[in-house]
Order: sequence, then C-alpha cells, then structure tokens
Amino acid sequence: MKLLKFELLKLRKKSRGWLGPILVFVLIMTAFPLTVEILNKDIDQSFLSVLWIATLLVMMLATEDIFLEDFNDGTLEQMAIKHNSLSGVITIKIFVYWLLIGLPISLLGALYGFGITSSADLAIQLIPILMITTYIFLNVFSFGNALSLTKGSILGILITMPLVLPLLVVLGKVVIVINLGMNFLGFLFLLLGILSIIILVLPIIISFVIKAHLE
Amino acid sequence: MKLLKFELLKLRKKSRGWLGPILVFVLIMTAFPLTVEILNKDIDQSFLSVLWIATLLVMMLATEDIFLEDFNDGTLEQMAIKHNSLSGVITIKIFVYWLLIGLPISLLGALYGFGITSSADLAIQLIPILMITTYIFLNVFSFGNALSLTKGSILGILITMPLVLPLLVVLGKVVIVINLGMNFLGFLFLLLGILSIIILVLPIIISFVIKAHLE
Amino acid sequence: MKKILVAENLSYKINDTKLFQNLSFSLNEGAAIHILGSNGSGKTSLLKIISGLTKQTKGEIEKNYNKDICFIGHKNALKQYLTVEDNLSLLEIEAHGNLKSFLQLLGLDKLLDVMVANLSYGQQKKLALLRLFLNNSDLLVLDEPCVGLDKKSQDILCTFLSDELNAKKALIFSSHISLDISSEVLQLDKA
Amino acid sequence: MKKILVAENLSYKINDTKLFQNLSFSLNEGAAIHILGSNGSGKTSLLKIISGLTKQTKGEIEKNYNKDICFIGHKNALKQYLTVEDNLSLLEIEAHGNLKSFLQLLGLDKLLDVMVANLSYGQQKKLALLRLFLNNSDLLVLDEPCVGLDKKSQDILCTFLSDELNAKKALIFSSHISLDISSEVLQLDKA
Amino acid sequence: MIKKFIHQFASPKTYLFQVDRAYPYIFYTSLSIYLVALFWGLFLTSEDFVQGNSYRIIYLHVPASFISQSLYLAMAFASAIFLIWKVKLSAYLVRSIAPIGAITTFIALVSGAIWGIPTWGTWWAWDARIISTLILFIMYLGLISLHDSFTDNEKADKFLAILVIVGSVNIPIIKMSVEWWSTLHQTASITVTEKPAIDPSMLYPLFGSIIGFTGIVVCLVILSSKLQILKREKNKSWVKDYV
Ligand code: HEM
Ligand SMILES: Nc1ncnc2c1ncn2[C@@H]1O[C@H](COP(=O)(O)OP(=O)(O)OP(=O)(O)O)[C@@H](O)[C@H]1O
Ligand SMILES: Nc1ncnc2c1ncn2[C@@H]1O[C@H](COP(=O)(O)OP(=O)(O)OP(=O)(O)O)[C@@H](O)[C@H]1O
Ligand SMILES: [Mg+2]
Ligand SMILES: [Mg+2]
Repeated sequence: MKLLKFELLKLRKKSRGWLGPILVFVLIMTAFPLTVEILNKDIDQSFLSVLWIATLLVMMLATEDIFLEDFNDGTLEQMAIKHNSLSGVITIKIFVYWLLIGLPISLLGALYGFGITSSADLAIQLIPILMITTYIFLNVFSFGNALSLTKGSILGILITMPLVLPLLVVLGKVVIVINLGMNFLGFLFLLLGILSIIILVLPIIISFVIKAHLE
Repeated sequence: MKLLKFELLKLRKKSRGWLGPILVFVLIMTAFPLTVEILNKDIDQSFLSVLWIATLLVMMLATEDIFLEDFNDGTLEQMAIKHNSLSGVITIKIFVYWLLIGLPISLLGALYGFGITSSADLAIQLIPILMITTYIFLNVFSFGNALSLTKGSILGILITMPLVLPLLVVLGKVVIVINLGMNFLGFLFLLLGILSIIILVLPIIISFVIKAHLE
Repeated sequence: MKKILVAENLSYKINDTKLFQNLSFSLNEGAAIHILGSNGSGKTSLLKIISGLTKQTKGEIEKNYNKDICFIGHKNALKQYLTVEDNLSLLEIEAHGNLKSFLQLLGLDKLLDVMVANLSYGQQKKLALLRLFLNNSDLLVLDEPCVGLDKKSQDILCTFLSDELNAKKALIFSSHISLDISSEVLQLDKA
Repeated sequence: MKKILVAENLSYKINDTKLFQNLSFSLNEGAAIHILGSNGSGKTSLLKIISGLTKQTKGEIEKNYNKDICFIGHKNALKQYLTVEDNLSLLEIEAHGNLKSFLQLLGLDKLLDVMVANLSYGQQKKLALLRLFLNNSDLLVLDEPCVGLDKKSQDILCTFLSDELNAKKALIFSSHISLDISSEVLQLDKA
Repeated sequence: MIKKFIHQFASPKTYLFQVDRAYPYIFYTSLSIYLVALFWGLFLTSEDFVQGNSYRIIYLHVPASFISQSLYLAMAFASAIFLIWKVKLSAYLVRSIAPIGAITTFIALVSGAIWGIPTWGTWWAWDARIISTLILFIMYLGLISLHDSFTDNEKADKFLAILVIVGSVNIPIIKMSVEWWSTLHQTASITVTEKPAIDPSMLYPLFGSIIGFTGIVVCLVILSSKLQILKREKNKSWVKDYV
C-alpha cells in the first residue's frame, strides 16, 4: 500500500511522465482527421487503424524511462535492498502507469471513437479492449526497457517489436469482430487470457533482469 | 566544421538517438497495414494520413533529448563557454539531426509510398515535401524541448502543438494537390518559405532559452 | 560480542579483471571498518556485495542482523525534478520525529520547497544523508559519504556515526578523506 | 604582472536569497585563488559567473586573457553510454601529444574500451580532469576538482596545477579539501 | 545427479572434441542427400499443373522456412537448460545459433518473395505468415544485438536466454497464423496426422531436401559454436593446446 502511494506520487508529480503521453495521444487523434482530405466514411475505416498504432506508440513513449530514471539516480538500488520482492514493486509500478496513462487513454480512445465514427456501440466495446491492450503493452514495453536499461531505447524497440506485432495483428481483427457482430466476448476473453499470463509472469522476469543490471 | 564533426560523432554513436526514431517510423509504417482489414485501395487513402502523423511523432521522439542529455551531463555548459555563438551550435545540432533522421525518413517515407500505393509520381513528390517537413518539425520540437528543459514538464508539447497543427492541416492538402495535379511547385515554395523563416529565427530564440537555463 | 558480518575468502572479478581476492574480515556490533584503496580498486563493488546488490565470484558472507541495511552509495536516490519536501516523502522519512532537528542542523530547513536540481552539490548530498541520519538499521554501509560536504557537515556526520557505534550499530564505509571515527582499516589494493 | 581577472563589488542573489555581496578580488597570472565557504554559500555560482555562464546581479568583472577558459564543474560532461575512447574524441583531445602519458599516469590507459558507465566514480572524475590536463587556456576555473579522487591522483593534480601556475596561468578553484597549492583564500560566508 | 551428469557431459571441451569427430560425417551425408533431392526435384519431376516450373524453388523455400523455426526452438531449449542448470555450453550454443537462424530466415523471406512474383503477382503481401517470418527475422536480429551490446559476457548470456524464452511465445503464433487467418499463403501440406495433399513425386524430394538442408545447417551451427567456444574460453589452457 505504501509502495503504491510512493509510485503514484512519483509519477503524478512528474507531469511529463503521464500528461505527456496523454497529450501525444490527443495530438495524434486530433491531427489524424486533419490530415485526411477524404469523405467521412473513409475516416471511419482508418480510425481503428490509427487508434491501435497511436496506443502502441504512446505506451512505448510512456514506458521509455519507467526504470531508467530510477536506475540512474539510484532509487532502484535502494528498492532492491529494501524490498524483498522486487517483482512486487514492478507490478505496482506498471499498475500505476496504467492507472495514470493507460486508463485515461482507454477512455479518450473510446471518446474519439464515438466522435469520429458516431457509433456508441463501437465506443463502448472499445473501452474494455483498450484497457486490456494498454496494460499488455505497458508490461511488454517495460520488459523491453528493462532488458535494454543502460543500452538505450533502440535496442528496447528492436526487442519488443516482435513481441508486440502479433498483438497488433490480433487487434486488426477487431474491426471484423465488431462490424460483423462476431463473438465479441470470446475475443475479449482471449485478450484477458493473454493479459493475465503476462501480469503474472513478466514482473518476475523483469525483476530478475533488473537485479542483473544492478550488479 | 569541427562542430559539425563533433555533433555528427555524438549522434552517430548514440544509435538510439537516430536509429531508434527511424526504427519507430519503420515500425509504424509496417504495422499500419497490419491493422487495416480492408481492401487495398482503402490503404492508399489512409496511407498519407498515417505518414504525416508518423513523421510528426518520430520527429517529436527524435528531439526528445536533443538538449536534455547535454544539459544534464554538463556538455552544454562546456559548449556555452567555448563557443561564442550558441545559436550556431544549435543550428548545426538540428542540421545533424535532420541529416541522420529527417533525411532517411524522407526517403523511407517515399519508399513506403511507392510500396503501398504503387505510384511513382507520388513517391517522387513526397521526397521534397518530407525533407522540408521533417526539418520544420525538428526545429519546432527543439524549441519546445529547450523551453521545458529542466521542468520535466509537458510545457514543450503544449507550446509546440499549436505551432505544429497548422502545418499538419497544410500537409493534409497534399493529397488534393498531388491527386488533382494542382500547382505542386507553388505548394513546395510555401513550405520552403516557412522553413527558411524558421531556420533563421528559431535557433537564436532557442539559444536564449538555453542560456537562461544554464544560469 | 555479536558478529554482524563475517566475510570469508571473498573474491570478485569482472570479466577477466580481478578486483580483490580472498578477502576475509568480520564486523562486530559497535565496530567500524574503513575500506581504503585507490580509484577502481573495488571499494564500491565490495560494499555492493555486502548489501546484496552484487554477487561475489567466490567466498561466503554471513549476515547476522535484524533490520534492513542502510546503504548510501555514489548515487543520491533523489528526484531532481521534485522539491526537497516531496523527496522527503519519497524517502518515507517525512514523518520521522527527528527530521526537523536534522534539517535544521544541516541547514536544509529553509529549502523545503526548492527543487532538488536547484540545490548546491553539497546540499544534495546532505539531503541524501538524511536517510542515514533517520535510519533504523543495524548495519550502515556508506560509500564515500562525505564527498562534497563542507567541514561542518563532515563533523556532524562523524559525531553521528560515533553515536551510532555507541548504540551497538555496525558500520562499514569507504572514503578517500580520513574521518574522525575509530575504525579498523581494510586496505584493498595491497600491491 | 598581468591581471587576468579583476572583480569589483560582485553581488549575486537568487530570488530573494543573497548569496554574496560586494565581493572584490583580482587574479594575477601565475596566481591562484581558493574559494572557501560552506555548502550552498555560492562557490559554484561565483565560478559560473566568472566563466560567463551566469550573470552577476551587480558589479563588474574585467577579463583579460587570450584563449578559452577551462571550466570544470560538478558535472563531468562525459557520455555514460560511450567508451572512454569515444569520450576522448568527443572532448577533442584524442590527438593530443600528452594524452598517452596522462592516461598512464592516471591509470586509465587500460580502460580505453570500457563504457564510462562501468568506470568507478573516481575513474570518471579523472577522465573528466583530462580536459584540464590537456588544456591550452590561460584561466583555469575548477569547481571541487578532487572530489572522489584517491590520494595519489590528488597529488598528481596538485603537482600539475603548480606547474601550470609556474607557466603563468591563472587558477581559481573551490574545494572543501585543502590542496597543496600556494593560493590566496577567498572566504565566501564570513558570517 | 542429473546436474552433475549434464555438467560433465556438456563441458565445452568434450563437446568440441566430439563434434570435431562427427562433423565430416554429418556434412558429407547431408550434402549428398540435399544434392540428390535437388537433382530429383529439379530434373526428374514434371512441371506443376498450375505453377509451371516456378514451384521448384520449393526445395529451397520450404526447408529454409522449416529450419528457421526449428532453430528458434532449439535456442529456446538450450536457453532453458542454461537458466536451470547454468550449463555454459548451452549459452554458447544459443549465441551461435542466432546468426545462423537469421540467415535461414532471410533465405526463407527472399526465396518466398521471389516465388511470389510469378505465383501471386507480387513480391510482398501483408499476409500473416509472411509477417510472422519477418517478425522472426527481426527477433533474431534483436537477440544478436542484445548480446553484443553487453561487454559483460555473463550478463549478456543471462539476458539473451531470458529474451529467447519470452520470445518463444511467437513460435506457435507463427505456426498457427495460416490456420487462424485466411491468407494468400499455403497451409501446411505435410502434416503428421493426415495424408499429404501433395503429389508423391514432389513429396519425396521435398522430404529429402528438408533433411539434407537441416544437416547442412547443423554443420553451420557446429562451426559457429566452435568459434564461439574458442572466443569465450580463449584463456583456458586446453584451448591454447587445441589451437
Ligand atoms: C516473402 C514471402 C514468403 C514467406 C515469408 C514465406 C514463409 C513461409 C513459412 C514460414 C513457411 C512454413 C514452413 C513450415 O511450416 O515448416 C512456408 C511454407 C511454404 N510456403 Fe512460403 N513464404 C513466402 C512466400 C511463398 C510463396 C510466394 C509461395 C508459393 C506460392 C509459398 C509456398 C509455400 C509452401 C508450398 C510452403 C510449404 C507448406 C507446407 O508444406 O508446410 N510461400 N513459407
Ligand atoms: N564491464 C566492465 N568492464 C571492465 N571493467 C569494469 C567493468 N565494470 C566495472 N569495471 C571495473 O571495475 C572497477 C570497479 O571498481 P569500483 O567501482 O568498485 O571502484 P572503487 O574502489 O569504488 O573506486 P572509486 O574510489 O573510484 O569509487 C573499475 O576498475 C572498473 O573499471
Ligand atoms: N531557484 C532557487 N531557489 C532558491 N534557492 C536557490 C535556487 N537556485 C539556487 N538556489 C540556492 O543557491 C545556492 C547555490 O549555491 P552554490 O551551488 O553556488 O553553492 P556552493 O557554494 O557551490 O555549494 P557546494 O559546496 O554545496 O557545492 C544554494 O544555497 C541553493 O539553495
Ligand atoms: Mg566507488
Ligand atoms: Mg558547488
């Protein structure tokens, strides 16, 4: 509980850390219709596509120094000494990122969905999908960043790209799932399944990686 | 000349600085068709839209620590002491960023343009447009970053957004210009005009901002 | 006398560079060890091994204390973009009873709402040392604690450490400046 | 005797905190000034004013030298993610005739392809000091140059600085550790 | 027990000597199998009804695609052994397989692209399997650059093994991609459970080419692991004797 407060304070105070990614998201989603000089029905179709990419990118941006800052200033050292379960710290850290960045973006995404496609159905279905997706992305990118901690984010990107692209392909199917009224719940459960495995496994792996970096 | 060599070396060696943004660009442009579950001709239409946004984002990413790193480790201090004209240093810095990031992305963007729309005309016209656009973006974002240097804040993004959105609107017109064969050269000159003003004015303003930060 | 720390035949190498070999020492409660050695001789590495951050290549360490270690390294664990006050609450010492008196003693009491990035070098170091001053650990592990401190602060630090030793705590530290604390010397590069 | 630097009635305040007031001093070639003062008394600020990074609130500084200043501050101006070798070429001293001998003297010659982040604290500081050792400036401005250095390196630094003074250079530095250099003392916080 | 056995058996030294003995046999057998299969496939079978002669690139494309995934599985296996039992040899193996994997994946991509021109009319399509092969290629590159970015070899081995294992979730996705999504690309025509949907006159040479190609790639892995061992253990006395 104390840990949660601690991480929340840290991220909340660093407005660039959370408001920055959200603003970038807003920027993309606002800029997107501006750049499309075509009829409205075309916007609908590319909307989801832009939405997924924007989500992916913003999560990538958001996690960019999820560990780096703490590593550089020595906070991570202190945490590793104090807390027996570093993976717990990491789980909480990622959760806080989701709370302050993933969640707002899920809601905003749905809002934009409603604004652009004027379909309330779509908007409502987008919320859970986005909530899960952002969480997955945050975990995966955190993993990439942990691996490439001192090596720069390009390595992180190279490493996480293969892990993230399949998910993007899955998301590409959402259009079909939603438009054709196919089994939406089944799809949601698939995502949830992926998420729950990731939530359980990745923090442990990440803590392992970080401990190795601290040596 | 020495300065140019110096900045080139620095950015070149920091592969995450330049290869990172390029990879992100490739990621976006590659991932984009993945998320589109539609027929080929629809891809064409949203292609340009995604291209502009990707360019915008990647330039934003690229400039993220154009000054921050040098500021934090004290390099900027040393530069301010050694070089009489800080604005010259900044001009060169931005030029190097353009050379290593903006230029490759312009070429890649055109390549993707050809790959996705199979229109050689479009691809060739995209090159100068992208070259100018990336340069403008780099300047504007550098300015934003200089402003929010030590604040860890989103000030930079907030300030640059209004500067950048109008440009996006202009770019949105490119579709029309190119498709309807309207005055392409005139359009290009407009962009060039914007660029030349920015190149002259912004580095001076930026150097003022940075000197204030160093105090 | 309780032995807080017993190290036997510690060796450490990175890649193929051997930093130290077959180091044996023990630390009683109320005692202090001063690690000496030239730059790059492995002082920081040894302290990190003791606090469990790094794993020795060979040898054993026996640890025998109840509460956390208090480790202060070269890095300050401060957030530059936060004010002193916010940093105190991040360090979870904002509610400590002695906080006020130590802030006053170190001359930080008037800087509570200054951003850490605006503090002077020594002030930052002193802020980081607050974690030491307000600790409740049995073992204090300090890596060059008085870098950048002025004479007065160094004295405060030494007095505090001596008091802690009297209170049966154990201390192991590295420093290129000699501190006024009764301690054994552990020389790392005998060559 | 040429006066390299003449300061008259310098005052500096940040927000409403007055750091120093009406400071006057002058620095001849071949002479050294040692700035003393407690943490936060304004040593770094003064040195930054001298090197032109900051502007004094009041007063005048007359500068009278040909070449660049050599300023070494708390920050190392090193790129952590580059190797020692790459950093040397960034500092534009990779081709200096004396580089090799200084690397050897400081014990850095075998670390050329180690990433700076992997160097020990003192080794990083020594690497940053290479800029001083290979400088060709008339005025040396050093802010706590011997933080983190071992005894041997401190001696090397002192010997070097004394030689530079003999070679008609001027030196102004701050340090909490007393250095073995003949210098005037400028006390900042007389209170 | 197991641990001791593994450590004894899997010392880089024994491995090197064993492999040195086996190498020529593997190499010449697999090379001859591949050549025979190739000869059979290229000259002794008739033209495909639909695809004409272009289908003959199958003898490069399918083995390469197959082996590129198998190599990843091998890496995952070796990584697990390394992480569980700390067997150094398997860490060396992981690192030496990675570049070979990258090469075979590249061959699969290029041969597929060449094949695509006559059959699909395009050299590239945003097709699930093609993309997943591309992903596999990127993954190999990522693994190599991760390992090379560390100067500290032990750390590098650890991180590499972790990434290999985490990345192995992609393998089933690649395998399944064709079944999950209807795409341009062929589904598996050879499965264990069903009768092959391919003419025997093409099947046998295809089999042969897969086996032969695999053998050749194994030889490449052996060479690369030899280099890796010699590089990493260069200070050991037996290596000096060996060289
Ligand atoms: C860049 C383009 C291509 C890529 C990346 C690619 C990739 C792959 C992969 C990964 C496999 C799976 C091998 C296995 O499951 O063991 C495969 C098999 C196969 N591919 Fe391709 N392929 C490409 C283009 C083509 C084209 C153009 C054709 C022919 C029209 C083709 C025909 C086949 C066939 C017949 C198989 C064997 C299927 C089986 O028996 O399992 N591929 N390819
Ligand atoms: N990856 C690496 N490759 C080569 N050498 C390394 C690597 N990582 C660390 N080292 C070496 O290990 C030593 C680390 O020593 P350590 O930081 O413990 O020194 P120290 O005694 O604390 O020195 P100081 O007094 O300067 O703080 C240094 O000599 C450094 O060069
Ligand atoms: N924005 C600010 N608001 C309030 N005080 C500030 C601000 N910026 C700097 N200061 C104060 O100015 C002083 C800076 O002093 P300076 O860095 O010159 O000290 P110093 O003598 O170098 O100390 P040290 O020995 O610790 O290096 C500090 O007391 C700091 O608190
Ligand atoms: Mg140290
Ligand atoms: Mg100072």
